Amino acid sequence: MSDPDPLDFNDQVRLAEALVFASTTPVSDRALTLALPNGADIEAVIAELRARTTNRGVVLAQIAGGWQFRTAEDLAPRLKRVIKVPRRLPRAAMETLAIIAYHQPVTRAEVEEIRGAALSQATLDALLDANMITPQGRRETPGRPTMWGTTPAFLAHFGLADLRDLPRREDLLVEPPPVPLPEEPIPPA
Amino acid sequence: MSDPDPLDFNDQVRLAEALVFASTTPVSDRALTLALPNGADIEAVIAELRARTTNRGVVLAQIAGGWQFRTAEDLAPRLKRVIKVPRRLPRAAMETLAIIAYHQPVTRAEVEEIRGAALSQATLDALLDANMITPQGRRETPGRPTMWGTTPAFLAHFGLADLRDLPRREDLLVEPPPVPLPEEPIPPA
Amino acid sequence: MAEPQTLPPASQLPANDSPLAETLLLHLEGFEGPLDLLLDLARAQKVDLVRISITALVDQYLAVIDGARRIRLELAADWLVMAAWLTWLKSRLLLPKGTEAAEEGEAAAEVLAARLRDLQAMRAASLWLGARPQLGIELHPRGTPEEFAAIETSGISADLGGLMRAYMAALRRGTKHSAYRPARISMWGVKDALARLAVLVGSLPDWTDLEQFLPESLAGPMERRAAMASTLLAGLEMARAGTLRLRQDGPFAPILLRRHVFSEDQDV
Repeated sequence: MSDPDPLDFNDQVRLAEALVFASTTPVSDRALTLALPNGADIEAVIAELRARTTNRGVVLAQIAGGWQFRTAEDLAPRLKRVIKVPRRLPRAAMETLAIIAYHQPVTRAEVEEIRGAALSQATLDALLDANMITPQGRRETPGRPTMWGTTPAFLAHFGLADLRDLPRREDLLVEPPPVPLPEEPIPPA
Repeated sequence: MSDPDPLDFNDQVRLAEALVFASTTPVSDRALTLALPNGADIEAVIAELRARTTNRGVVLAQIAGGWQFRTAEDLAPRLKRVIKVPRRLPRAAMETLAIIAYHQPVTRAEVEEIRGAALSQATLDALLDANMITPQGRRETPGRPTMWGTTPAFLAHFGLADLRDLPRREDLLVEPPPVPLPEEPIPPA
Repeated sequence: MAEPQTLPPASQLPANDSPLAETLLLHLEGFEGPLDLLLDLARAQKVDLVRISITALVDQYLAVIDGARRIRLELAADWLVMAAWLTWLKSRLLLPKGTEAAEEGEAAAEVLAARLRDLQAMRAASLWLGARPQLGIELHPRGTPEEFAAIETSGISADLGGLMRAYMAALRRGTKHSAYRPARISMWGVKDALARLAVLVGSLPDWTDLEQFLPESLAGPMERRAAMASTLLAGLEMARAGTLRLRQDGPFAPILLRRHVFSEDQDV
């Protein structure tokens, strides 16, 4: 096989760059495939694009099953001074979000049981307003309660390519200094 | 140098790049001066940024007295072909659609009462155009007002198998406001 | 002083009202619920959550609740329910090993420890998420999506989450216009009972069971017991006023009542 025409390849990278740039949401490989000429090597195009933006003010990131340009992490403190940023989610909302992320699809009653506290309207509103959670059907149990799950915007917000990027539950329980956990909990004395 | 905020030239360019990228409006020279360290050579920073984006998929453009990144003009026709940006329903339309979904069959006057706001013909038309709602006969009261309900396209759009799959009202609201509502939305006949 | 997030060990808890007790109460209000407090107490043991001493934990929790009740009697029910359950748990854990009740206690302690680990894991997950650079806060996406892409509008963009937000917003706006109505309390009060008794008693010739005077439409056993208590109170009140007489033939026997007829005997 002959090497691809370097001019063509450059053109493909430019097109991919423009496509990802123009969009405010992550662009999937599928969308790139549709945009680029037949037979284009998406992986090579992305690798080149990534190389070109390395160490720049705006970098390419793999987010929520797609590609997105976002400002470089180290610039955050300097940008904070000039760009108005929204408030962070309060603690109760963050904990509820973590529970939904790990246990989805999960009902409100289950979230409340894990937290050992009622879920307030303010928390539910904050998570819905921030587009972090969405209804995911109903559970086929008496009362058919609504089940909740996280949105693609949740992944994008926290810079996750995938739900599998969340740390494993077992790893979360390790507190510094890490103590190896036995297989079975030891009954209390 | 006695600069209180030393940033090397490359970092100045990176910061300018991030700022222009993230800003929702064109960034003026004045805004750049405020964001960059005292004594930064704005012209040199802009010149470097412009050089870095020459012949790329995204270029630096001077628009309305400020700087903004735009996709390269020669790529526009090829992007148009691909990016499909669906229309966002205006807020009034989304609210009306949600009320019709939960309260169907429902008259226009009832929707207005629940929303606490008048329902414009444009909103109704937008929902009809999008094939989200459909007339469902008339109510046998004085004036015989048209009753509205959702379409099968509505269910398909929101990924619902059935109207009974809409999230329960009590899962959305801790204390539902006093609005008369059947226990479950009744599927259209 | 203890640092804001941790509570003093049980041995240091105040024996009476004191500035420390008030701090304690403020602490209590900072917790999301009993489980949240238990987790904090467990972490204060500074051992792996797998090895926490449940009995020590129970003692600490009960001491905190006790301290809080001294300053404010009307502590939320869930704190007290947890206290009652933990008291039960402790009584089981103190039994000699091998008995059925002791095993029951150990199983319950394991369930509690597992719930605490779950909550701990989720709290850690929330911290992990919170520590990540967040979009729109530390990192920024493209500020201006390009409009040329909007040429193709072959459909609408809306998801279920958006529909829910819209519905909640609409209902809120709609109800803003109506007057505030507090949630209706379905309990049968003494006033209700007085009114009902006054109407019914006149029509009854002989001793009648108090239960006969309860309203027909009671939601559940809780409401039934409340109505029972209110009706008894109303009965006592009317007996004092001389319109009624009450009788109970033995402990836990049905309480009977009838109209007081003045021409009759005057026995007590």
